[in-house]
Amino acid sequence: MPHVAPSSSSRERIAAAAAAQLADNTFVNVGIGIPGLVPHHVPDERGVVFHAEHGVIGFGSDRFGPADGPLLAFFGTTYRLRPGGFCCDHARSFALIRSGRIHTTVLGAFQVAADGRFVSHASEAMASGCPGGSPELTGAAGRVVIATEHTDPEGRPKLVASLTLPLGVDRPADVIVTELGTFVPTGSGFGIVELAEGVTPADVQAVTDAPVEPAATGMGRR
Amino acid sequence: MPHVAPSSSSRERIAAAAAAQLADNTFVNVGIGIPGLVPHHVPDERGVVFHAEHGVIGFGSDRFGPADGPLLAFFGTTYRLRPGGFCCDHARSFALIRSGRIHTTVLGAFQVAADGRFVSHASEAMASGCPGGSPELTGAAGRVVIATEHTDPEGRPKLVASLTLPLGVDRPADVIVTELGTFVPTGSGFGIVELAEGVTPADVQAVTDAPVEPAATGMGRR
Amino acid sequence: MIGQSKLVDLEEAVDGIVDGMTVMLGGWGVCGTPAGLIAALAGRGLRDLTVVMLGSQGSDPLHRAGAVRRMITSFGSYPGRFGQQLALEQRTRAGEVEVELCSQGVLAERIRAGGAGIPAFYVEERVVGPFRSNDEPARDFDGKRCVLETALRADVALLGATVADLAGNLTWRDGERNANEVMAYAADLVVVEADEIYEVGWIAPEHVMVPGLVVDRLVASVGS
Amino acid sequence: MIGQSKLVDLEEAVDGIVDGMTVMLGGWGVCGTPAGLIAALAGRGLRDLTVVMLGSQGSDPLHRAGAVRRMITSFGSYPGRFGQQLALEQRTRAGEVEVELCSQGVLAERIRAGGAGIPAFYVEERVVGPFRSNDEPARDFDGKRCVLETALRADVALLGATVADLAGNLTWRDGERNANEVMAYAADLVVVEADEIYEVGWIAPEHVMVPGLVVDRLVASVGS
Repeated sequence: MPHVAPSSSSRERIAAAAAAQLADNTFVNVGIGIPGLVPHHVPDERGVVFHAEHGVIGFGSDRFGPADGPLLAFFGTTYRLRPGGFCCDHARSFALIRSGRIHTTVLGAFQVAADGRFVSHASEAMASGCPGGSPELTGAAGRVVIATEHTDPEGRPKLVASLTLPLGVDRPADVIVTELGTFVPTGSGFGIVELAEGVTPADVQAVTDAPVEPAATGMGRR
Repeated sequence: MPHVAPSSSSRERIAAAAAAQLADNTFVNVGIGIPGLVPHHVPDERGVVFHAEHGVIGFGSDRFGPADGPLLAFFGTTYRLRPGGFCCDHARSFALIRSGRIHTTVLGAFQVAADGRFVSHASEAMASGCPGGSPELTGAAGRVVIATEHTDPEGRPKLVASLTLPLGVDRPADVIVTELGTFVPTGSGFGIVELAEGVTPADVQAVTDAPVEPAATGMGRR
Repeated sequence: MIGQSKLVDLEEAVDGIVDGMTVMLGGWGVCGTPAGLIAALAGRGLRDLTVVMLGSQGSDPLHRAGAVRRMITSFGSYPGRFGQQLALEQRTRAGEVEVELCSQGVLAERIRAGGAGIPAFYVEERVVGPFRSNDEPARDFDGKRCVLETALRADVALLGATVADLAGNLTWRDGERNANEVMAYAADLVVVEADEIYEVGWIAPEHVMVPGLVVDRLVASVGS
Repeated sequence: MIGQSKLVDLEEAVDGIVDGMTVMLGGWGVCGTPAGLIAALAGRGLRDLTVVMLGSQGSDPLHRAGAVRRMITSFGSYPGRFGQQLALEQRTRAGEVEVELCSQGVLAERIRAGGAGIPAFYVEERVVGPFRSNDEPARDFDGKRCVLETALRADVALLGATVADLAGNLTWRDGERNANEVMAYAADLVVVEADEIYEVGWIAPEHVMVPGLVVDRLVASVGS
């Protein structure tokens, strides 16, 4: 399969697949980029409470539920605060994170290694870095879901045998969702949990810099 | 002068004299007991913002200003929150204290020594102590005003050469207000700033366990 | 709507609290104290609790019941005219309760730290006074002599709220917030007694002071 | 009524801020950023400022003006599609600005500590990552490896508020509070740009999120 240039609809498909990785009635942080699109794919009745790091908790998509709550600008998309939502300051927002209240965090990544370690919001190309809140979000979250395009804007694999970018996060990702499928880091490579429609294991292997393996629990199809 | 048993009106007179020790347009904490009566003697136009340690800031007496604000129970008296007041939690309330925002704190005391050290809300008679918030209030306040009866319920002097009760506060009091007058600790004794109506220096000396001296700046009369 | 109803009855509210647990109690004086929950807990015949409360008057039903082994507070007694003889003081004198004293705001800050992923913090020695939680030596920061104080967490927090919604979003009036806010984040099980309880959405998101996501159980105040 | 009017014009608002000062800037993205104050400060020809801001986009007018020597932030750059090339990045690459990176919540907590009389605190090493403010060795608390982070204070804080009263009582909507609240307590001079300004008493005491007693100057947002 040729390199698929990231498009709005592939980003939405990645977000939808990441949404499927969330447990109902849990407290979930979504980072900037594709993760920020995830709430558009989670109906209110699933009871997922979304947390934005600047202290806005309990928002949802206009695609579901009421369209008359306060509007929340959120890195290129907008959400509505739901009845029962909560606003707080940055210190309290991250106090919730550090004290382990966040069940799952969904993050973008520049690179993910076969051992699950990843580089998020920081790039070797930059003289100055960009940790954002990733150390706290990943360090304290119960579960880390990476939602990213399978390759970088130059077409280079983001899923690699070991990290080549600096500033890796020690907390390994639990699952990686891309436009090609859903994968788990196995230590030696990436196990296929599920493949997107029309994608073969060979397609994935062609744009992955580590062995692509059937997952221990068997493979699914989106 | 014989020992004057503390009465409601002597407590009010002490509170009124303590009120005269506050600077206009400052942020003032008042503790329990006589200090809690001080706001009844400060008209709103003086711009004094009173702080209660459980996070109620900007209250005033029904004797002045509007009588229709929310009612605040305050150790045996009540106040009204004024328009422009502020409510917060205990952590923020003491963060304001520790970071030096309080200009003056008005406290009761069991004993005050000639060097200004004092024992507040704790007594050797008790197996368990009662620091309340005194260490923070006195440690971080710009100015400490002690408002107390001149003698304890058994008629023993509270103003003494050196402390005999345990758990003294190292931050010295700046001024001491009793039903007999207003005094400053001088190191060797207590300087008279002002005497209450009809009270002589000899009256004060009779119930004070340290030399009573004319203050350096001269003596006044309430 | 966010969250399902957390409303339970008083007995369910204190169910699962057992001997030896650490229990935080919100409130300060009569403000924001969960008197109904404390009475219900006192009726359960428990022993060896550690109780954390800024003041201590509100905890007296537990001391009368002999349920407490250890008390962490800024008011181990109410000397002079401002208080009454507490069962806590009698128990303390009898050697049945051990009291750890802590200046009021430092205690509130230790509880906040417990709910903020902060295991310990430094604070100026002059604002801690003789009431230390540990004997670690003092250390200077910016020329100020500081001491280390450690975070507090609890198995259970019993809290009072002025207003709650069914999902456990909380808000307070006047001085009723006091220690209730920080304790809500510092315990594994959070039980709230609210004066007024409304449908979810009744409290605007900006006016929610503690989110329902940290509240486990909710009861209506007796008489409310 | 509590407090006198603190309303000033934009030039008065930034008066007295001089070369070499440390300036905190509130806001996160477009939310609650005091853009008018930042533009006014950028126009004053200052040098060698230290700027503390959680994000950094909002500080770019100061970097374009060459006013900043040191930047403390969690966003030293905006990699990939989520940002644009910042003047900060150009200045950093040219060696004109030194950047101290800090994880976002740790940075907010360091600022809170600066306004709470907490000179330093411990936090788990795994949530700080490689972004340390000092090289003090790690230490265990309850079996968790922790590192010491130090408080931050500033000479000046420039803050955005959704609603203010004339005495400087502040409140925010939605995500506009962000770092504005903690910064209000952590600077010697606090200047606020508010979208809406009302008479004293307009905001109920329970809805005041920062009290006017820590606010020194107030301006109306341009266009509001």
